[in-house]
Amino acid sequence: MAEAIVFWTLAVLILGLGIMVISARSAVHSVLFLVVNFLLVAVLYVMLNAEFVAVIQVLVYAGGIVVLYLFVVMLVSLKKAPERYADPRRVAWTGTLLAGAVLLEVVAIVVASSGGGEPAATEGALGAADTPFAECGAGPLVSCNTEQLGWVLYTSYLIPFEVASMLLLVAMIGAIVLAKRHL
Amino acid sequence: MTLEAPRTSATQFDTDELVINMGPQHPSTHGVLRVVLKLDGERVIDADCVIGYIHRGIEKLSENRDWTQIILLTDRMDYVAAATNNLGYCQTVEKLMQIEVPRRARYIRTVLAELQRIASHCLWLGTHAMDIGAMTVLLYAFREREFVLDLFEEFCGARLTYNAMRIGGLPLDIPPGWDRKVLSFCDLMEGKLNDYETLLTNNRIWLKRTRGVGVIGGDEAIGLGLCGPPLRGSGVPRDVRKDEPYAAYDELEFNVPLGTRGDTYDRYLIRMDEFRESIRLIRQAVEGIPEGPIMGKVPRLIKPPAGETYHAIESPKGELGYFIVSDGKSTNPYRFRVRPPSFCNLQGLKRLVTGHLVADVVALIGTIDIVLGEVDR
Amino acid sequence: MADETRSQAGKDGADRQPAAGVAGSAAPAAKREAGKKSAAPAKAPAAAAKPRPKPKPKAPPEPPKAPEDQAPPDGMEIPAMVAALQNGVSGAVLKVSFWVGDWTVIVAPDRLLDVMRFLRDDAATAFDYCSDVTAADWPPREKRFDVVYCLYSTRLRQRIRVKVRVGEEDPVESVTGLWPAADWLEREVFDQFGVNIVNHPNLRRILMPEQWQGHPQRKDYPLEGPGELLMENPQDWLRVRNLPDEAGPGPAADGEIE
Amino acid sequence: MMDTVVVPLLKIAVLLNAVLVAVTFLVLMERKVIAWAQSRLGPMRVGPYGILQAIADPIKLILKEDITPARADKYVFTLAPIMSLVPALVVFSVVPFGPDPFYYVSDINVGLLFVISVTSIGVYGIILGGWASNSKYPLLASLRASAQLISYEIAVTMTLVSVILTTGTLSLVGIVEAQREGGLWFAFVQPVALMLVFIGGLAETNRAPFDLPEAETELTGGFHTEYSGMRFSLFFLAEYANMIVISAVVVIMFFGGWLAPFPNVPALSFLGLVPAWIWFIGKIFLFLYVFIWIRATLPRYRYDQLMGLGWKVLIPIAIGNLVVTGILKVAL
Amino acid sequence: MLEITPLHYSLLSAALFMIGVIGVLVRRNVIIIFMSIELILNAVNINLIALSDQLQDLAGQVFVVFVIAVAAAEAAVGLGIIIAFYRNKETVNIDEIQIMRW
Repeated sequence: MAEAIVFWTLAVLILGLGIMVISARSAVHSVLFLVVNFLLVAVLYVMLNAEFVAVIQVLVYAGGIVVLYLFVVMLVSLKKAPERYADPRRVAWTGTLLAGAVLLEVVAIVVASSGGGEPAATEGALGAADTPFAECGAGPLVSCNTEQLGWVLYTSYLIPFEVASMLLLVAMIGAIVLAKRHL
Repeated sequence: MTLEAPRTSATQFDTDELVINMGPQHPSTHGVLRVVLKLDGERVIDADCVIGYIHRGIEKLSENRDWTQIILLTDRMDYVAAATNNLGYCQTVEKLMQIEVPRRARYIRTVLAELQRIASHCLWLGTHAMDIGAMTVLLYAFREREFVLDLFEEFCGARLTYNAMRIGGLPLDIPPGWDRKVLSFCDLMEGKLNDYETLLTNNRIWLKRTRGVGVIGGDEAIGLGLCGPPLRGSGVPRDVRKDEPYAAYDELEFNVPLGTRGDTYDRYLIRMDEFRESIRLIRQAVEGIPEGPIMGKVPRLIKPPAGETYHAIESPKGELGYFIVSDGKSTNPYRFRVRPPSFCNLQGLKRLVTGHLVADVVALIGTIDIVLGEVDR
Repeated sequence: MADETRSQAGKDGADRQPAAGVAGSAAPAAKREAGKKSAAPAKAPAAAAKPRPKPKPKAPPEPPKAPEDQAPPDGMEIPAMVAALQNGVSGAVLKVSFWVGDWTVIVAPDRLLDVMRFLRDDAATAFDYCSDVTAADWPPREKRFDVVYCLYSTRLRQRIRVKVRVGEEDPVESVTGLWPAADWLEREVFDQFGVNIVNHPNLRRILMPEQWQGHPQRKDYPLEGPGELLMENPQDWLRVRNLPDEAGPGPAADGEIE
Repeated sequence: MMDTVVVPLLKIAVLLNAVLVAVTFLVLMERKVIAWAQSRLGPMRVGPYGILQAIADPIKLILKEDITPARADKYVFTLAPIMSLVPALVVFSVVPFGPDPFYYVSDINVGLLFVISVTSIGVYGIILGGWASNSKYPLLASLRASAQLISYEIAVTMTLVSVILTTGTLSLVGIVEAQREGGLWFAFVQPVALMLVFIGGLAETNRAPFDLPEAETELTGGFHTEYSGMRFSLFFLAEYANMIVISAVVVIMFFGGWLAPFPNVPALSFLGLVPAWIWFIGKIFLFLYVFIWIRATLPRYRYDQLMGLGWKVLIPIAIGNLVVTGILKVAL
Repeated sequence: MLEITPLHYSLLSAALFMIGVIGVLVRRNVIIIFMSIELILNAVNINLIALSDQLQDLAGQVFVVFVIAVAAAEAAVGLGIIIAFYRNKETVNIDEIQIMRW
């Protein structure tokens, strides 16, 4: 019951804010809606027992990436007002129709694939059981999501993890090179 | 010397860079100075000073006042160093009239001028440190400045605009016991100077903010017409007290502190040394005040013969010059011109700030030590 | 944008002037407006009502004469710097003067730059420091302005004054190229006197607002008056104030106001 | 129902009030301490020794006219102070004032990450406040502020990771418990980390000598130049609440939170007679005093020097500290 | 309606995805388009987390961590490109960013 209330409230807010993000006239307002959207998504993660990801969502997305967006929006509109869009309706229909088609497709896939399936009760291939933190799930309040995630991240997904770090390094260098005025 | 004035049209800024107005209402422009800064990011590309906000026409006014009344107009120029303004003016008229000032008056004038230098430097130190963010120094420096003002109050009854001198001497003799108070103030001030230096001189942040900021070489400083501590900070041994001695300076011993690098830190160190030299001068002068009259032989009606002269003294800000023309007939000067040191030093601001960051602009406005009352007159 | 704020500053400057001038509080702003439109006869009652401190026609007051620029007393040795100048730039020095210890050379305006360059560069003069540039106004004289340059040598510790006599329209070469210090000082001379300084890199008003009319330090400029009138047209203000004379602007207008 | 809703709500209410009152008195404390440092008396008129100034100030701010500049973005202009204050207050929900669950609102297993992430949201208030004012100085200040906060956040977070390495938990309660079990405050185990976190904390709260976003002598007040009245006071509250947060984090991470000094030295056990929460608050105020003391003493860094310090000094040291901690952890 | 199943999360995710797609297709401000892409990534993340919860498999959360890392990289480089472009062309309109050199 409580979960339903929270979910529906969040769902409505997330979707509403999403619409505001793409429809706001001022880019700064868009960014603001995006931040709130991300924070609410983080709440959704907490509901789904993913505390660590929720905190990372806030820390990296809301506290880092979106600040970057805001920074750029302000830099860009520093000298000139954000440009107006010549005629948004010109392709709006096409875009919306396309997006609707995508939605239909996704919904169809989702409904079709989850139609018969009960929630899989089987342990995942990399479930909590084979970690040394098996005792973690004991307390209701203190879950050991973070430890488990860390364990999985540094064992099974070590190579992707390293690749991701390389990606970040390359992106950092690339961003510096791009943004630097004189090389 | 191949100094050419930089040719830029300061009013026509490109739209590409950010142009900001610093002042006339800004906490660190020391009054109603307006600096139009052209910024590239945070770096200053060009600066243009707009002055005149408190132009009161003191020169014009003085040409319509009689010779004695002008003394109190000079108070209003550099209002944090009124006594040196008085001194410069009175000496110029004395030079024009060839009046011999009694030795006692000259000694007392020296004491007053040096006390004034301490008061003015206190104000400079406080505001300069405040601009860079060290706000405690401001309160400390103002506390000591109050002592100087107390001394002036006891001498002439006023604390800011003293009207402390007369053509030919002094209006009044020093009150009894005043000299001892001055000496004890000197002792106190020496200790307080160490306090200031503890807070600033070796402070890493202070060094970072002042070293290498606003560097200007000796030749360039001369060409730009800088005077006073900004000129000496660049290593130019120019001090009117030494070069063209007036009052009792030729009978007293003192050093002229010189900088080597010509940056903000050197100018700071020089002024700190000048505090000490002033204390030394005051000690000598107070000890040596001779007995005698305090007024020279001045005619009842002051009317200098027709002629003109330029006379400069070393005010706390730099070379304060008076160019006075008398037509020999009227009881007011025909032409009264002040060469204000702040005005000439402020001219160098553009050269100093170009290439530095916005944060350095306030440090540099502080380091040249301007008083807008004198710039605008 | 700079200009806009500048004009704002100008208005402030006008407000600062004591508005209660001669006509007193009785003269409303509307009348001043009328006076500004140079409707001179219409202004007669207002001006007549004003008690005049002194009757004017006390014979034209004798215009002040510039001091004679006393020559050095006989037998006085001409210092090396002046001698060098006389030899170095022959014919440019019109007169050498000595008064209360100061040496002054009066120079032909068209040779000013040569003289200044010599004074700066020659070893015997070496005037590397430009202390001051100023002027004095002697209205009835044909060449009404004395432009005065106070030079100092930081190496030889000597001073000299250079003076040129110019009329209102005569060009005076800027010495900013020799001493950057002269930049603002010359601007002030231009602002306050209206001396026609040429080849200055940035000749604008400096102390007065940009749109100010007239040059306050001239002797025929009124000492006081309503700021807004003074700013726009001081001559009109003079005319209003001296209605009975209607002699037009002139040096007579000054002097007795105090 | 009682335990899950009412009690936490009561705790939150008490905590919020306590923090806000503490902030007003912190302002008074700052004025007094700085006044003493500058040989002045500070506020003396309202109440005995000016103590009631803490109440007079908020009243004044609330009663003042709340001006919105004509060309400002009104919604964002109003939102910005709120976005600045709320994160600062939310952080207190995980701060443990004592060992029992009675002393904290919640103890979540990612407590430290929560603190870091929520404080990182606070930067929005500053950026948006500067942007919405539609004025040059606040805009410059807010650009400075965002760059400064993000840069120092990196250093602080990296440093905190090395502390987490020693504790093995992200829970704030767990971190304090680890210090009790170890018998040694982490200030002695991780002195470098303490310095880094404290310096970074100064920078993140925009306190002197890193108060560039609001450097009044350069930027005429910084991002809140155009603010007045209640909205200004929200920024004000946020700044001081953030000071308390940083002090609390430093105390929890390095000074044993609510623990009495040297908890395992029997000779000092009498110190345990003092209630735990008093130790905690006392330590917080000690650090607040240091914050104020530094403000009264030091000049201000320049912007490029500040960024240089953050990127070229603090972050390398933080990484080095992390590496050394990791090596020691594995080796021992 | 009252029982929240993973299907609900998936539908929410799909709707958010669609909003993001609309943003990408309709808006012309490059920065807004980037933000729409972030919305799309978030939609995917919601799905991943929901399924991770349903399947009791941490792989979903691991993927979200990677997605966030990639999003950070994308934002850094993408915004760097925008800044570089804006500096040269003074525009952030996608319609004007069609030439390959400037």
